[in-house]
Amino acid sequence: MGTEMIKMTYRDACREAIRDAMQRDSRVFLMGEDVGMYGGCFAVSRGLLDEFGPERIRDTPLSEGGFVGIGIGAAMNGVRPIVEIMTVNFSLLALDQILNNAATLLHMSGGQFNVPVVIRMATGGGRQLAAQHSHSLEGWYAHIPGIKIVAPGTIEDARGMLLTAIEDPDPVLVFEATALYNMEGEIPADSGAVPIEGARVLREGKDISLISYGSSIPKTRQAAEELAADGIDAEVLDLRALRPLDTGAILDTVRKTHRVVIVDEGWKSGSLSAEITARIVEGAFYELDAPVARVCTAEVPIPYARHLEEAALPSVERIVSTVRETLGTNG
Amino acid sequence: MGTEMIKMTYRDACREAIRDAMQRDSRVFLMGEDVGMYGGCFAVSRGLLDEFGPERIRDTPLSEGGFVGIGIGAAMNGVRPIVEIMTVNFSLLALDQILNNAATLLHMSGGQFNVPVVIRMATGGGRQLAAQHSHSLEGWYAHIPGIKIVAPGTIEDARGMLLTAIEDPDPVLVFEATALYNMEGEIPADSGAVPIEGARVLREGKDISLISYGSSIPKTRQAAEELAADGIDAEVLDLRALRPLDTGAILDTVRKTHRVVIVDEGWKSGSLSAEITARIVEGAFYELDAPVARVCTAEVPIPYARHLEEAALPSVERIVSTVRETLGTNG
Amino acid sequence: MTETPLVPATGLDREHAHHLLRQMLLIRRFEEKCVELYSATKIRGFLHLYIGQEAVAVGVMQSLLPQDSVVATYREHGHALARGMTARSIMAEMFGKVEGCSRGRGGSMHLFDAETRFYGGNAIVGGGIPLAGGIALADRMLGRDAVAACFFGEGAMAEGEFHETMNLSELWRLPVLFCCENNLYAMGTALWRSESETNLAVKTAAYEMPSWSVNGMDVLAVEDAVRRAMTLVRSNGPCFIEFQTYRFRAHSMYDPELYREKSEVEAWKQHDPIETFRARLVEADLLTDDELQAMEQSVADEIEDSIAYAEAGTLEPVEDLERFVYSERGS
Amino acid sequence: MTETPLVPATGLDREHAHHLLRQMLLIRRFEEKCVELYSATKIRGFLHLYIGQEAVAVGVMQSLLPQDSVVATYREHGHALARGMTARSIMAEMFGKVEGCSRGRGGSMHLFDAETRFYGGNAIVGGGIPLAGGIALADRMLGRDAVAACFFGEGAMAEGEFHETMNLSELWRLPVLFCCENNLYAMGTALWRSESETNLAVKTAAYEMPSWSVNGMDVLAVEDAVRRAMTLVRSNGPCFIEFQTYRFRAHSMYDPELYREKSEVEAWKQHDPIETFRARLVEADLLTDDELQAMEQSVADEIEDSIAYAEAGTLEPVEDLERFVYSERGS
Ligand SMILES: Cc1ncc(C[n+]2csc(CCOP(=O)(O)OP(=O)(O)O)c2C)c(N)n1
Ligand SMILES: Cc1ncc(C[n+]2csc(CCOP(=O)(O)OP(=O)(O)O)c2C)c(N)n1
Ligand SMILES: [Mg+2]
Ligand SMILES: [Mg+2]
Repeated sequence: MGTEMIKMTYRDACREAIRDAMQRDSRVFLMGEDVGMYGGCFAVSRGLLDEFGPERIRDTPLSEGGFVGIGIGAAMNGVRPIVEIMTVNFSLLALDQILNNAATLLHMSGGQFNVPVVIRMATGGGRQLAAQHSHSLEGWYAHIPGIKIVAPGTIEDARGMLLTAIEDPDPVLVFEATALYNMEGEIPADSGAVPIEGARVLREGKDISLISYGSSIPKTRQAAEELAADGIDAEVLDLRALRPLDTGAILDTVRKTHRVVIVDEGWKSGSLSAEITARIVEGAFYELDAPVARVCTAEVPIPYARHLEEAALPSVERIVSTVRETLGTNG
Repeated sequence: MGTEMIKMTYRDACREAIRDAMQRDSRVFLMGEDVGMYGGCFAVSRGLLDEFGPERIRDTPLSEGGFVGIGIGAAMNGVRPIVEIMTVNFSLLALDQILNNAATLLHMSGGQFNVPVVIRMATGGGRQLAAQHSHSLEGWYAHIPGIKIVAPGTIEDARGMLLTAIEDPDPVLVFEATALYNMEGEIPADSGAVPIEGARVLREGKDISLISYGSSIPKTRQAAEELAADGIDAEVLDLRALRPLDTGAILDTVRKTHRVVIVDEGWKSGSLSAEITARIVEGAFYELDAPVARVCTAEVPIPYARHLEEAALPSVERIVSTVRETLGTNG
Repeated sequence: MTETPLVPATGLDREHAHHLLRQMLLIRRFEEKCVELYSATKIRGFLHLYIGQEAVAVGVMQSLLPQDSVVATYREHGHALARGMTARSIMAEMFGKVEGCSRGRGGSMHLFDAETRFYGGNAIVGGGIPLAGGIALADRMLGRDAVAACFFGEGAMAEGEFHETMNLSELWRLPVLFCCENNLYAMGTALWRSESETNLAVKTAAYEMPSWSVNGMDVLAVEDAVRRAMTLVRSNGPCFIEFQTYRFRAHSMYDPELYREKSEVEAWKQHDPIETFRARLVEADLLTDDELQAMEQSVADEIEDSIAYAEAGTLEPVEDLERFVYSERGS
Repeated sequence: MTETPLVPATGLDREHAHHLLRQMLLIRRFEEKCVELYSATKIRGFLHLYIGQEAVAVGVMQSLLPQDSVVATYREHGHALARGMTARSIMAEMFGKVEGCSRGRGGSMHLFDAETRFYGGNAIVGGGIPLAGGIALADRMLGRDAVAACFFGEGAMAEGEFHETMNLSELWRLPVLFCCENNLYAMGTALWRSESETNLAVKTAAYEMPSWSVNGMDVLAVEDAVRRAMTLVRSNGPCFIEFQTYRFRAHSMYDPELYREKSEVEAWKQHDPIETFRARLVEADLLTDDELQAMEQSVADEIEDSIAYAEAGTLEPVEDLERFVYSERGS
């Protein structure tokens, strides 16, 4: 009972979540560029137009600022928009609406107007799409109070977090990892909504903590397996939500292993990994047996050439070697 | 010789720098909303239209994305634009141009097209301008590779850094602190260009390091004075440039005092203070006698009411009490 | 300005005529008081006066029903009062008191009121325009018979978000009345210095949106034009009206008005919407001196009452600073 | 499509006619090869084909002088070739080799070439448009007799940055030729589904910008219209031309083309710009079979040579990844 497993991709999981949410609640609709006729630039919404019709699967013109703002306004007035921005790079065109409106309206209005909008976008590199399609800015967005940030790194979360996000009374930005859309796996057939706050330990371990999220989760897991083969028992913590950040879970794993490597596809300086480090210092400084180490993206616009892109992004090898260095350090 | 002092405000210093740069190099021009006829929304450019005429003091329509993009294009083709965005809040409308173009073009074009543009904007709170005019995002901008970020916290830097910025071959964002425009002080009459990289020790001390920049500099200095009266000898490090960040100077002061409080007007999570903490952990972990502490802005849209705004922003009292706590901790 | 003959007051319902006049007077006197209170530092931050433009807000609001919504700018005291928000709640807001319409968090630029469906008070020029589109989209999707009235200045029409929303609103036939208050200046920038085409209705007609220009100094002309437009908006889709008007005062309290001639201001004052309307009413035997005096008195009383209310108001407890960054559970 | 009669080839200079035909053929055959190379995984990332639109780039470039500049989109192989960039440098770029025009960092979407003043290759829809305005502004300020040709799709006309730049360019009379390639689709979104006004020249005329529509399938019509427009641009200010054209292939290699009928594509293929031009030349005795065959052969040779060059190219050393994030000193 409840243990039947089904196979699906991360992409399918995103689609199922949208479908589910739309079936459950007639106020939910999807809007964005090419979500309808084209089927979504990463094929996430393929088929939904036929199922729900053009009122609820709304193709928009190329107007990121405009349609995100419309989504915000609509959310303030009784419906539940899921706004798709094709990739995080284009979301910069909508940042005014996201920060100056979505994130501030509830507080600035003294609690009168909440904004239950969900904004989905693809993020990250790994597909040789070069400097205007490959950046990973979700950790950067997590700086903004008033919005919530989720970054599913597993198929279950890709399906379950959107369902919860759409029921949340506040703006939630969902970052889907471009590099994971084709990832396939099995999840319980009846898996549904999961919390959009709180980290999860994906692998228990005692020697070191690997803290990660989103696109880096599969790499981090693989690194843990390789380390295990070598007798190093790494704990893998999937942050899942980047805002609010689960400080408790972060400190718990630090207290357990006393050594930390953070894996974060953001550019290193000012990435989420910095905030995680700061929280560890503030909350568990005396538990650390070695400096916190960070595996991030090189601070460059992501290049097209495969070997350069690979060199820029976090890799299993870089995680493994950073773990070894951190373990080599004496506390 | 060279020691004659003159009195001026931070605002005057910004104006003098623009004037100087324009007199030295006929390719330099200023453009932005109301920089001309109106005299600048914070009166920085008052008088310059009369002096340089409308070709070089260019009023623009309300089109932040458009005129920032035009500034970038112009910079790529032989002139030296200083683009003014009234406040950092409105710069979100131009983030696409700043990140996707200004920051990437040189790298993405394989070194062919550099972008010598300067983008100035006012930042920070303290004047009861509420949630759409008071945020402090310069530390957040410092995440982006390909641009340089400076945040003058002194009158000398307000004057000198712009001069260097306009000669830099790459995009430089200059954040002027709204709260400091009226600050008056004396600077050497012949003070001129100063480097736009590198931190500076504003006050030597041995007990603790206060690391800060921009609008928080006067508060931090005052806190240091108050602490001194109490026998606590604080070193004050003014970062000046937020990208590149002067890691060497940060580690030097840590190695000297072994205790650190960072004062940063950004929202705490994901602020520059987090990156500074991470660099200290990476570079001088074993030098720390206490956890790094941070005095930042509360994670709220800045409210209008004065008492709430004051409670949200870093204050001298908060700096002083955080120092005391940090000193109370045993290493 | 164009010398449009005023709409005759003959045949006007006496009560309605008094209502219009009183509303305009209330706005005028309220703001005159605000200036005094600003000098007395009771009101702080930016304060933008509507004086001269009263006929627009008052004329437009006559056609709005309770289920309709309003989106306005930072120059919105007039819209808030004309929509039926109390002088008390607005004054208390500007005093930064928790009894204010936004708990004192918004100040003059961010008046909000869920009850009258007043969605702010947006201080990003153009930032409210997509919100109005979204509010209207929700109404349409939910089958409500409601429209959104969206106010903005002519300066906003240079912003990209304006254009994106024009296109989307017309494409989707959203029930929005776009109300452009063309007061000829955006801060210090005259219309002809910021728009290549100064006939504003031509711009919106290029989206196939029904578009008009109306004398915004004549409350009867405004009322009549809006009544007719609203029929179209409710049944058909968006309309755009340019109200030709003028602000008699400086842009904000910081503006030295270097950009226009005193004589120009004086000439426009000849068309004062209140004075000309009063004269027409007297001429048409719809207003006696006594009635006017009684009206002035009742307005003065209402304002005094609002000040007393604001003075007696309380400050939001600092502990509540972080309330409403996110919705409270169970709300 | 509109059945515009083709401009007769009679009287055309034989050499010029061959030049036009050869350029179009080069683009066509080059891209046909790209498809093969994509399948062979020699080319990766996004690949957008220009096939069907060749007459536009070729026709426009005839009026450009060496000092003029070009700004294009991610669909820019045709523009790059027609502007005189070598097939070698473009092919090597797509192979990710350091010999590529952007050192292999840009790929198909980011071709750059300082020598021919080719400013990219911009993959943010609309993102290049302000850059073109800025390039033209610099030319004007420096007193150069130069124009910027700016290419974009009809989809870009919904973006705010487009509108902001139209207004600024006309207001400042910047020497830009705005070239809209209306291929009727933005990815899968048909023009009529994304613009309330589908007559594109009406939109730009609303900025008072001289605006035309031209048959973009007829290289002679394009050439003629542009020649005339350029006179105006060089002497007077910006012009806008809509080129009515069609892409014969999918939007990118990932596009399943769910949004249009095969029959529509077939109908447009009857207007193939190369085939119809060839036929006209034959008819006007300006082209023999032998000449055509020789031309095909020389084109094939050039492409083979470019592939050999790209194959023989080298990868940029990984150590150079961080070069050109900022300018190199002394450069
Ligand atoms: C995006 C943005 N840019 C600049 C400003 C600064 N600013 C505030 S009001 C204003 C002028 C707006 O003019 P208009 O739209 O005509 O409205 P008016 O003030 O005349 O009512 C400017 C430039 C702002 N608030 N938002
Ligand atoms: C700002 C932005 N939004 C979305 C995209 C994704 N995208 C790439 S091409 C395209 C369609 C553009 O259509 P059009 O301007 O007509 O040019 P065409 O592809 O037809 O040449 C879209 C939506 C993007 N690259 N940039
Ligand atoms: Mg105005
Ligand atoms: Mg197109």
